[in-house]
Amino acid sequence: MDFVFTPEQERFRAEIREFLEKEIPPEFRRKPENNWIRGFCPELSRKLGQKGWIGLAWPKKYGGQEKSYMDRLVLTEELVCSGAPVFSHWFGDRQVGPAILAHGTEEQKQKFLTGITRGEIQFGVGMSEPEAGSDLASLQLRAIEEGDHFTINGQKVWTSGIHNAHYIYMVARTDPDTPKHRGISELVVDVNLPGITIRPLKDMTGEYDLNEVFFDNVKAPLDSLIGEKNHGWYQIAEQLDFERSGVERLMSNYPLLRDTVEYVRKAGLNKVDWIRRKLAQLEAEFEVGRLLVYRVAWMLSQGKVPNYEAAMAKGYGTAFEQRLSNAITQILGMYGQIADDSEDIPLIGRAVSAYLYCPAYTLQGGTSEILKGIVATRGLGLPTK
Amino acid sequence: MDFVFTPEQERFRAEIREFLEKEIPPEFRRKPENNWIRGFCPELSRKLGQKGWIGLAWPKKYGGQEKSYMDRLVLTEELVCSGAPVFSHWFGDRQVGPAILAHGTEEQKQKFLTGITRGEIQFGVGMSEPEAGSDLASLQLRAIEEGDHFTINGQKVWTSGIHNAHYIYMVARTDPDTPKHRGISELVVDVNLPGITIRPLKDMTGEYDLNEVFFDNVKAPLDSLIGEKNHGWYQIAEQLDFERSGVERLMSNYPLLRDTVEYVRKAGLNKVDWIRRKLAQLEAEFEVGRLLVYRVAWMLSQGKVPNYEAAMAKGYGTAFEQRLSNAITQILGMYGQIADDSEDIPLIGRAVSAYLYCPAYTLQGGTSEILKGIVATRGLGLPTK
Amino acid sequence: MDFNLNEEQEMLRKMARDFLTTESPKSLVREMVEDDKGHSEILWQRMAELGWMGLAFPEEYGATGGSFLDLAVLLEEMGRACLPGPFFSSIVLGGMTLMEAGSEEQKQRFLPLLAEGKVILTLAILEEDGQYDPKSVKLTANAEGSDYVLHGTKMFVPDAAVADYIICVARTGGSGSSGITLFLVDAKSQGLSLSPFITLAGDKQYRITWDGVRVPGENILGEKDNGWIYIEKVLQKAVVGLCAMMVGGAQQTLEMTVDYAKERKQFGRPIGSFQIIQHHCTDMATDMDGARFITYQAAWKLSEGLPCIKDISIAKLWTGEAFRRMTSLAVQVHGTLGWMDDHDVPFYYKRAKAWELWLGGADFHQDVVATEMGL
Amino acid sequence: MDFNLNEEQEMLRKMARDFLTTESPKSLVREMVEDDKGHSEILWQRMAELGWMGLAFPEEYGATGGSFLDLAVLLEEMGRACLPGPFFSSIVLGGMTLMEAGSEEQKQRFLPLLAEGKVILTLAILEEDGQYDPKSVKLTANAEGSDYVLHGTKMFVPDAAVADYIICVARTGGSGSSGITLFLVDAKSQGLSLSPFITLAGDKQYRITWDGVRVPGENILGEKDNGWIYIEKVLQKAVVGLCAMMVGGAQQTLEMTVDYAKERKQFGRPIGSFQIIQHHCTDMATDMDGARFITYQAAWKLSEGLPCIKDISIAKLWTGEAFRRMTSLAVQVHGTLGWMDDHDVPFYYKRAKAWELWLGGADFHQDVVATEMGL
Repeated sequence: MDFVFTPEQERFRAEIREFLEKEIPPEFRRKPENNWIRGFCPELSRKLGQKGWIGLAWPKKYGGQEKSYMDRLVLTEELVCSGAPVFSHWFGDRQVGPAILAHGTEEQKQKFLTGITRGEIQFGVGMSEPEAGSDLASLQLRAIEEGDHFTINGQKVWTSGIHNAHYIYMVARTDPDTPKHRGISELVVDVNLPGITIRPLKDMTGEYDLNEVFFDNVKAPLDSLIGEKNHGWYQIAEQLDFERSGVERLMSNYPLLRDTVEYVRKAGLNKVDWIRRKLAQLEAEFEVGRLLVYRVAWMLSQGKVPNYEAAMAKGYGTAFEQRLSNAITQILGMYGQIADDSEDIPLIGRAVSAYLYCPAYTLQGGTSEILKGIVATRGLGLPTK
Repeated sequence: MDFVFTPEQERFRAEIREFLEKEIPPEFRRKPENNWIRGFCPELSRKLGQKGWIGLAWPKKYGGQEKSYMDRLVLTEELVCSGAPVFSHWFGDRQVGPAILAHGTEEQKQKFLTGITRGEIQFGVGMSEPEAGSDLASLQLRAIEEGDHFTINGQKVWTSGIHNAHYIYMVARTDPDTPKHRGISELVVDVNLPGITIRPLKDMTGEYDLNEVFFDNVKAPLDSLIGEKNHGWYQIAEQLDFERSGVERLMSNYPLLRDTVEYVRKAGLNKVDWIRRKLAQLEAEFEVGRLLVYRVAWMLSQGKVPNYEAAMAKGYGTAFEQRLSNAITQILGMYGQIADDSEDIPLIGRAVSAYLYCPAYTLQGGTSEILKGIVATRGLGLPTK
Repeated sequence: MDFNLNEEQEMLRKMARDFLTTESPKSLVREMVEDDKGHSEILWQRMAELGWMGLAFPEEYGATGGSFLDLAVLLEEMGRACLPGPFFSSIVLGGMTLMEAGSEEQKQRFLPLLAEGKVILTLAILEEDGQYDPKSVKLTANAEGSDYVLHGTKMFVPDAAVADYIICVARTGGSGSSGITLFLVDAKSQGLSLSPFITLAGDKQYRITWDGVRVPGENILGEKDNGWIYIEKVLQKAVVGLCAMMVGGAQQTLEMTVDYAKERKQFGRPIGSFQIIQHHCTDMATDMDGARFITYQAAWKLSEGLPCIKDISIAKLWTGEAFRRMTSLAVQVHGTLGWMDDHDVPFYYKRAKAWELWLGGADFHQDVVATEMGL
Repeated sequence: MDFNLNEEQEMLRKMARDFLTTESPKSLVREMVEDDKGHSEILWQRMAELGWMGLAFPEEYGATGGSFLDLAVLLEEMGRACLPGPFFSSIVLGGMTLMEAGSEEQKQRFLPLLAEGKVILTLAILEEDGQYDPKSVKLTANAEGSDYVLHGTKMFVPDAAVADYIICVARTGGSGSSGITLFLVDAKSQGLSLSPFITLAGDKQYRITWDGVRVPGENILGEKDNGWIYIEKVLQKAVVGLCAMMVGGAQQTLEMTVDYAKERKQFGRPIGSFQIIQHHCTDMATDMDGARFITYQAAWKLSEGLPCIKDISIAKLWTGEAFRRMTSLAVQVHGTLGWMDDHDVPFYYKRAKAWELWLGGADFHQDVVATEMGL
């Protein structure tokens, strides 16, 4: 048993901090929350790529460092907590890369993994469709093999990260005639192909993170396929675990918690009993969540595949983030409903942003309802009927 | 709109209080919580019967007063909150009487309702069976019509109030060959008939409220049947609403809350911020629950049949009672785990008793899970599949 | 005991719902969020014509003479519609203060204009610390001849940019609740400057700097130095009025969510047939009924002049939390669709949080309840 | 980072689980609840033979020299088994105090006996107000010659009726944390009288009246007037030890409940296939994993001598609430069956509540965490 990082890992952490201290552009420092998914800064991604800090655990021949997933945890923790704008490589590093590493051809690995580790390729992720949300397997978008290409028709929705992306990593129905789970494939498609239309969607924070993507007779080469055709449903489970297991599911608002504690202390509110207790309780809940997240990274570092553990960590972490932003608006009182980015406003409106963003956490990457079912059936062995 | 009782109702309340002040035997005053279901005192029931305070809303010809259900609410509120030991007539007054009033023959009404209003007949209630809990309709106990009697074989469990009872009000399968909801009947059976064996069951409070009841070729006369044969499933829904809708679902521990506030004040704990807030929050939750309960009584008084409203009130009230007893043990700290009935112990161990009793609330009379489904489907019209 | 509104109130509710459905659709709400002042004069005048502004003021001031409960019914529908504009500021905060504190002459002069919608009021209570505490009133009003000169800053003043008059809670001496005086100030007075906040829910609130604003002594409302007692009474009504708005918003949130759960299919069946979605909806419905009754109880007691300080704080405590919980579940049941700006759910999600914090959050009202319990 | 126990610890766990399954079945637990003293000497001696009493004391005292983490593994299994008797009182509360405060001579004399199970200790800290606060220590110890005479009352002293010695936290002067001295008192001393409490969980706690109990000065443990610093350290270990017991109890609660949900059928299918039962079980499993890791982290840090005051309070805060929540859900999933006295669930339901309150409830530990956060 051991609950601290190794001295090497602590040195690595210090190195990352020092780097980020210098390299995060000032405009991203003011509001560090959610910058892993909102902060678009390809320059920083390229610099991180030069440091070897993308695809850290991947084989060296694709630009990785063959470091452990615990080292990667240290890295992602620092990136998320510092508010580094790393969105342009996040999906590639977190889930698309691992998916290609697991199921891609050597050629795909050379092309994509190398591009990801250099910080040069950005991916959008196309899962949901209007009629296929929690019930992803009912997806209808078709990619039909015709000669030397797939012809893609249909629509994705809530597509994240697509508007600056080079490729969309997606699931599509490649065999419409077999039962729903069995005709699905993973594809990586160039977003600049003719016939792809992207329509940004404004969410309640006022930002445009998500999109609709329409495919109208898009012709994508056959090597867009990742892994085995019609086997995508079984391939993506692992990719989803990667999507769910990261520190960002718990720590997107960690800077806000840290700075609220600081604000409370400076404003002399630290002796207000209910504020003390609320913050202490949040701290306790955060620490528990941290261990649930660390457990997943530790399993990966041991070569084990997280299963229900990733679902549990995401379910817990995202619920915590909602309690956190709710509690902080309450601590701020009337200032908790003021969004001005002004030094006159405690925490410059960050609590409002957090409160508006947080409903998305328990929806994206698997709703909490779906995740609890995964823990119950995969983790605890409860029957499905 | 009107949220106070009428002057007549307030006079009625005062009259009840004065009566109870005199008539509740001292041994029941010390620990008033749950006396509606634990306090067995046929003398008090008879005295209440003499006052006309059992079957208050029933027709005068059966000993009732034809008062409104709001008057009955005033009465039950005072009985529950004063800790009156009224168990020996509670089931008769609350649910068995209304069931007989709705579906019984004139003869049955004369016999049972008159006996109930006099405080002379006590009922046990036999619903659950070992394999039929939430899924009550799968009950297996059989009452087969044979000539001039039903022959009853089978077992009930968690049977409440049977050990001092004269009759058991129960549901039985009278037609084993039709689908499960359609072969069920309501019966009222003399518990002294040969072949009935009662085995008391000790619960985690150390008391013996519940029982197993075994029926071995019990021959009950045909007039044991209430209402239409094989129609029991449809008859009991209303009876269950009566079972669920009472103030006792919210106020069983009201005396404990009231006395905790008093204790906190006397002990000088009223300036401890978290204790103040916890009690204020409980008070707020109590007041909300009170209105959910009052709404049901008000509907009854308007001749409306509560439906999801009773399920909602019970679900809310019983969850509140659990939060209440939990919170009070926390306020008492180390004394919250001491059960001594001693004046040296704050609240003489009542918080421990409440904490041990409270898990039963969200199980008996319909689990919270079942009740939430009733609100969703009957109340909100959500589909069952 | 009677849980029903009376027939006139039911008619008022129906009329208000019909009117607001057509006249204050979500497209207008959205437009008013984007708008600088958040106020539609056309809508305002139409509401005035319906007699809504004067609904709860006495007939002798050219108004309708309805009860506070009638007003609460109307506010509930306004909350359901997310009505933009200064109704709450002008009629509840401003008008009720005028009613409580104004002299007969002041009432004669202003209430008819208010009831016709020709004058808009607002009320400036809070300062930097954002607390509803008389000790927090630091803005000074110093006598100069028969005038008073006001110096200081007021925060979170709603709809001040469209108000003709601002009732300013100022310190004329002492400390705590004594030494506070209310001034009816012409919003165009020299030395008075507004700076808008960006708010969570898109309503309009302002920081107002008072830099030597001169106010005639005759513009004092109520007894000098004794102004806080009026504010206490106005806050009671305002809190209940806000609860009524929350009840309306909550009802709409519940209905939208249940409707969606019936329609939306996943895994080949309506999501409302899944047990956990049913439980989410039941939890929402329970919060809803609790919020409605606890709010009605407070509104009715206020209307009847019965003591109800504890009831009011319980109403705010419960309704604020309940509405917020409901809107969180509403997004969850709607999925990402409910998180999108062009959906109606966010209107309620945002208002629920703002209104939970307005006029005292849970911490404030828990403390009132505890005190009323004798703790 | 490593979430696993080492091989020896896994062996210890397995051995402990096997032993306790057969030697401390629920029938014995039940018997000990009914028993006056709640102590089985046979079981005690068998555990001593296994070396459990001396597991975490240094080898030079005839013990095994294991780590605190090893002890936590054992305590976890004891919690799972609801082990009756004075192990926690004697070894954790008493033994750890002796280790922290005792002189070399005292340790030489008592630790071997403790490790052999031949002497049973307990620790008397709390008084009337039930608070773990040095200010609450009012029992006086006045010097008379080389002796001290103790007057006062100690509350909630665990297993005092089977203890050979009681370590008494007494006031020898001053106030607050200075002026507190620890005395190792022969439980048969004159003037010392016990009166048992009836406890929620059926464990044995006593009110002890000290009516002029004479204790030789040589029986002082540690520095005179400076005793609270030892108690602080012992409480840290005791809190983590108690958390480990809760983790064991919680694990058994989860397993029982999941097993039952798989077996029990209603509506023609296992209840564990219903979505809400699945969610109940998932909530329990999440509480479980959280409790386990947060407790292990604190135990490991304590074992390694790393600073961990905040970690310890977080562990107690979380684990106390988590175990209690889990036992409530366990009853709910089991239905009325789980409320019955002859079922195993009530053992855990009762212990969860008691242990949540022991050694500081949420209020106490929230305050520690806040202070450690710099609040």
